[in-house]
Amino acid sequence: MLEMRHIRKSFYGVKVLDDVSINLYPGETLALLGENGAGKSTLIKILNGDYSRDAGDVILDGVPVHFAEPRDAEGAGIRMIYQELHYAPELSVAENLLLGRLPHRQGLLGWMIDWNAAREQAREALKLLNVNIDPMTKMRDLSVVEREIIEIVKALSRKARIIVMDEPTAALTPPEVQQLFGIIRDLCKQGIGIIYISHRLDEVFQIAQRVTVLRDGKHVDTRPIAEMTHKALVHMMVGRDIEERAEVRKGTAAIQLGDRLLEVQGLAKTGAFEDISFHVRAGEIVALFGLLGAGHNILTQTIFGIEKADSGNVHIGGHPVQVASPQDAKRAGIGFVPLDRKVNGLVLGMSVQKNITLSNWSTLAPFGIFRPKKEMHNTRHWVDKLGIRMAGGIETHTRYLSGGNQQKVVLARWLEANVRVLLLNEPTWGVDVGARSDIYDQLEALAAQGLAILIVSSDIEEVLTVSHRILTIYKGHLTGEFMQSEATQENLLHAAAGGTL
Amino acid sequence: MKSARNRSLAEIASLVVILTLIIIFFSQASPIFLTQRNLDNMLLDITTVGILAVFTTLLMIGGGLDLSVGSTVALCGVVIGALQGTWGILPAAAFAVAIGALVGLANGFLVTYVGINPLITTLGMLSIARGLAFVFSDGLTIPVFDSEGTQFDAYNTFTQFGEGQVFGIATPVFIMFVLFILGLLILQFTSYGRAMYAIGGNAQASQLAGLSVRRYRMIAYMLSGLSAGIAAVLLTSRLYAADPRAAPAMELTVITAVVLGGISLAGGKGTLIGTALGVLILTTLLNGMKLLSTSTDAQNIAQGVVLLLAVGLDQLRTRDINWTAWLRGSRLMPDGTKAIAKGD
Amino acid sequence: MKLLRKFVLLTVLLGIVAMPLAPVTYAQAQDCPTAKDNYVIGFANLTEDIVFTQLVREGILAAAEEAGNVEIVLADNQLDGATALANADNFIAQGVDGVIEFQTDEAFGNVIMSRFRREGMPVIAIDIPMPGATFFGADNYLAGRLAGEALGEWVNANWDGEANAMLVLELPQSGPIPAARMQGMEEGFQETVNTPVADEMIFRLDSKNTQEESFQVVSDTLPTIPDAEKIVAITINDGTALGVIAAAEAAGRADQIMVVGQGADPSGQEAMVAENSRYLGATGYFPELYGFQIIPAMIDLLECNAVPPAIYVNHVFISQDNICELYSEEWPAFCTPS
Amino acid sequence: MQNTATPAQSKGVIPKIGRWLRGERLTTLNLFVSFIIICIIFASQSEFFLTLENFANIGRTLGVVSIVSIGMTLVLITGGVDISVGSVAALSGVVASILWLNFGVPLFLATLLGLLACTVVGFLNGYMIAIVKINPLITTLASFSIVRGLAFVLSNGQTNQLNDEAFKFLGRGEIGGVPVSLILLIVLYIVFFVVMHFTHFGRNLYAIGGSADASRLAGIAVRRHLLIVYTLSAFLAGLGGIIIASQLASSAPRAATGLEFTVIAAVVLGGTSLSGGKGSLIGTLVGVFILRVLDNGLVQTRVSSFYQDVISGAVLLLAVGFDQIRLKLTSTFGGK
Repeated sequence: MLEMRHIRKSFYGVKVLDDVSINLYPGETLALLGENGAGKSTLIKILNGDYSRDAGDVILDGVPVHFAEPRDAEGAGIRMIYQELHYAPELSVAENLLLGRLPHRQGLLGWMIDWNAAREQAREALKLLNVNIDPMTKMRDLSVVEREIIEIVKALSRKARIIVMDEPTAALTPPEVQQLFGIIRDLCKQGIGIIYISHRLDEVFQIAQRVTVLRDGKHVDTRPIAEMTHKALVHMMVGRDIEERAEVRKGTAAIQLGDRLLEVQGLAKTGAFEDISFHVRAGEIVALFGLLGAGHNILTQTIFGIEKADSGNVHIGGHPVQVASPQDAKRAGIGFVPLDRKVNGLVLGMSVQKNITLSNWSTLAPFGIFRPKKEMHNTRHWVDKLGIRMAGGIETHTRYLSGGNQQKVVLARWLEANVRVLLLNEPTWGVDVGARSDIYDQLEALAAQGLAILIVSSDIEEVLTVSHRILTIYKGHLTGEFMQSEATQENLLHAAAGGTL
Repeated sequence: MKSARNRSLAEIASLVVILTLIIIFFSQASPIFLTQRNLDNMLLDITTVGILAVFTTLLMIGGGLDLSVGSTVALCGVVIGALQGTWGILPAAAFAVAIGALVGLANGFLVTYVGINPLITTLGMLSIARGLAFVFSDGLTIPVFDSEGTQFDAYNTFTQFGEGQVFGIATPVFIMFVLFILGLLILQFTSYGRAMYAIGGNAQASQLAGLSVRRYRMIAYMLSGLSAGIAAVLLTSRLYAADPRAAPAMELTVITAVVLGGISLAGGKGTLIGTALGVLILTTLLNGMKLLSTSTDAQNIAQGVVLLLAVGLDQLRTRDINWTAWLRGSRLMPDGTKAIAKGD
Repeated sequence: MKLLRKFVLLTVLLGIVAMPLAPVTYAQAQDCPTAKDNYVIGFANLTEDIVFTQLVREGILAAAEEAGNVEIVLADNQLDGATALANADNFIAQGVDGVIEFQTDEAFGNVIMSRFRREGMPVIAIDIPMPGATFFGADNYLAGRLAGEALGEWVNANWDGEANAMLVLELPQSGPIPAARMQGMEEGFQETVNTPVADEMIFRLDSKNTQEESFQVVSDTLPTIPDAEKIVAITINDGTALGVIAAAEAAGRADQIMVVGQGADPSGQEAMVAENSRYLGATGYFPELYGFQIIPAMIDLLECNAVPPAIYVNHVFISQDNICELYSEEWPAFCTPS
Repeated sequence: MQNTATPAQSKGVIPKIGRWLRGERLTTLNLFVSFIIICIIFASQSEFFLTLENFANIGRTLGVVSIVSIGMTLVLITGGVDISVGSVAALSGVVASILWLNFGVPLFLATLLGLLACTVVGFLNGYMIAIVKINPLITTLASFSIVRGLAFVLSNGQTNQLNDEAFKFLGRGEIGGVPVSLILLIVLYIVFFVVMHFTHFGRNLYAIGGSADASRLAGIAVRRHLLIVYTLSAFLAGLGGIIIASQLASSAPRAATGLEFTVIAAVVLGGTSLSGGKGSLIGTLVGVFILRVLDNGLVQTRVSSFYQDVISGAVLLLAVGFDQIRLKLTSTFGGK
């Protein structure tokens, strides 16, 4: 049905795609895999006309086509679900869903928009995924996750021949993922072809029939998924073997736990969470697991001083602290790795070095004047220690780093700032397999050095892999506490769904 | 990948080329253009714009904008004129600088703490400051001189700001250079300068990295106002008079020069070297046109055209355009560029 | 032909008032250090934004061309002291022989003149006196008075010597020249009219030098004087006057207003000669003729001939009564008896 | 999906207050209240403020700013800005008068050509912004000085009379006692209100301002929309210029100086955000009313024009500042 042949593309003289070919059959789900920077996103952007190609052909139903703009691809029945969110915040959910194709009225007023029909169509579309959101709500008033869901609904609600999904499950919880997979299977039965991009290999095995792997802009191979194993797939993507973490983990010796570095007592915020009490010891990695909107994200934001709590208090190292702003938090020794590193974590137009030292000016710039040698020395230290890889040295702008390396830069910043407590929100979203493993290693090493680490995650595999202790949260209440040894997918999900599953 | 630095070098190089072309053109067109005297005049002539541009650069790198600088210069000048009799000229001048800083602080407070858009805030302040300048002066130009003959030394000192020389350089020019170098040092070597780049680049991330974004921004606005105060002292001392009409539409000249020098309105990028080149391009252009007796209208037109050309060419240069395809008439145009509506 | 007519006008209208002065005898031309065959003279105009100063510039250029040996270097002071100073420095850098300076405020005179004095350059100052410069131009106060008095007389003759309200369309942002003209107009009117307008019925409005602003503020003021049926307006220039009349017409009260102004530009003249005109007239400055006085005076200064320290322009109040004597060619329809 | 409660469904009094405080209706309501307060203050200071004659006067003098504000509202909604409107307004009158007086083009046609000239300027603005992708502030700042310069060059700095009864009718005439310019502005507001709320073009503008990327990916021709918006803005500015010329029966290159600032102030006062994606024409109209009434009242209460600048600036900052503080408070009262 669709063929992309010998596609080449370079930006500013850098080859991003070098002779890549894929094909897709009707009713098939093709997984497109590769580490970040392998060229997946560029390839699909060429497919939908967002980027132009330097060479190669796109052939749809045997006819060479040329999409100059996303609109042209739309016309040919190609739908995209993007990794980054694209929406107009001041418009309603309905309008965002029907963007560019709001229904017309009948007859003489044909040039006008039929708002009633629009609301109905939006409601229909939302029903596809059983989403309980009022279509007239403004996009601005939804949570990040809800917006992600709207993005998926948007693509699914239109008649399509090919749907490209770029990490559609990044924000979804397992039940939602299953629901999405059900829809994908339905779509395939209707003869629609799906290109599925994900970092979560287990999903790929569940849903895809064939898999195409890219590495460094080159086509590695395309195989039926049945012929593949988890390990072989990772090998194809990374070009080397990576050990299974969980196995490694089970083998490590018991960890040394220190004092309670972070202690939260009776923290409450109206509409977000109630009566939260827990603690994290030095050397301990605690995961806070919950379904979307359970209140765990806003909880860490509150501890870090971005949001204000209504009551309760926070102790750091045994002393009560008043944290009214991130500055206070930094002073108290709390570091925070935010959900969206591009928006909240990094200054993309600044170098790796400057990003790493951003939170530690008090030592690096006494009296406001930088000590360049010390700054460079410290930067090098963290770059080496965390294995931050970039072309062009520490002066490279963080914009050009892969997701995993970007995340490491944010991590390095807080280590440079010498914090004792580290809060991480979804630390491996959009981070590829290799870098993910690196980050887990680092977190473990840091904990071993005596840091208290709190991870907020909706990724159950991650939670099971990396943490020593797991707390579950449901609708703003803590519902369970598990040591790693006693935690299973089932009991975690049960607790995170309010214990009624 | 490594092109970020190269690109800013290329930007500066292209500014140097434009400046050189302008200089070559006018030196051919007017024999006076390259004379020592004219160059001295030109330097003296750009002091107000130059001083304001230094701190506007800092502010705009931090993602701010100040349209009220011209009005603030007028207000501060009038304060000197109005208070010279009762306070003595030097305290009045010092107070005027403080008033400038206060206006800047008010801007900063409204932008950072109240959260009004900078364009609107400083637009409102433009109107308020200019209005106050007229109110305090009654609309009259106030001569600055020792009317009672009792403060000879003080007035002598005051006039040195505008007319004196330091190391053989006219004082205003010297002060401009000092402030420029100060600005360079701040941007290059201090945490304050680093904060401006970080905040302009991504205010949210800077806030979450534990920077007190509001305080840094507020200081930037205050410095902008302060520089208007300094410019007002120099101007008043040079003219022996305080005029509520002073520095007309100066904000537009300053912003034009700064943007010409590669500062983005979105913040986070640009250098003072670029700004210096922008100021020089603008003033040599206007000075040259003046020497050729060109009408003010033509000067205005030229100013607009140069701005569009410089920014437009820069935009075209940094885009990766498939020129061959473009020449073939294909609709393939840019790529790699996002955010269509909001410029850079 | 036109030039000739201008010369006739010149002799009629411009009286040279030589101030009594200790007789100064200069050496002959060959001893005069500034005398040359050809001169370069700098002219810094007040602003290029208004018709009045544009006409001054045109006149000076025309006069220079006529003199034959004078080249003019132009600059625009843009109503700004700092710009005037920069222009002065520029003239010196350009090595001009003499300067005609039309700048915005006496307060800047000292510092600007100090530059020229250092270079020993002769300077003629237009409208704003500067220390050590030959003064040329309007007696702005008197010019204002002419219009004010004419309006007063008209009110005496047509409205029984009484007006209910006076609109004063001033230009407070633009410094002392307009201020002197306004003061002259106001005092001229109040001292001529039989019953002066009471203070609280004098409305001072800021015309901001644009027609639409004057339209706007007069539109806003008229509702506050609903009972006034005899309204006089004194305005800073023709454009402002036209704005006042437009506002009165738009409010349907054109017949209740009478306006005088300053300038008598072509646009103002056109309004004067209109049928049922509410524009009584304006003081003419004949700015287009300034040059024909200034350039010869400048040449005299450069050749070390005696020049009086002040040359005043005689003003004429131009109205329907005398416009045909001065500008019959421009308004043939009005001036040719049918 | 067992989805979380959306704000629209959350219960309790405090969130309700929060929602209400956050609502857009309140912005317009606030404006209305401030408008009424300003009116009351002036009415108590000047007995002539609430007269029929003054209402007629306000109706007559509202036209220019309100019409140009329509275009500016559209531009701001797309996330741009247009500084050149004042210069463009001057250009239309100048071009029309020159064509009529110097080239003998019939005045009606000359007016249309004047509007055409403005439209071309707007198209060029749009081209620079949408295609070359220069920042809108920079682009229109440049055309602000270029176009003003052109107006002076073309007119040679002269004010030209446009004495033609039919032409004057537009700015001064009345139909059934209602000023023509008022009728024109009401019609334009109704048309553009419908455009902004019931047509795809209008909704697309909100979408583009909200997220240009989302719009582009949804197949909206973003560049074409921007091109049209800037062209429209210049066209409406030109129309404003024609109304000025018609009211004054003359054209001047200096006309509409500073109009851009008044217009932006009015639009922002009306609740349109400078960051795009948000705003309404009703708000704009109220904003225009507030500024006009403020000017009118200050003149009538005979406040010195020096203070008028100070007061207008302060009112702008107060109104916008109050709105910001209100939005901030909402986060304390159970906002998101």
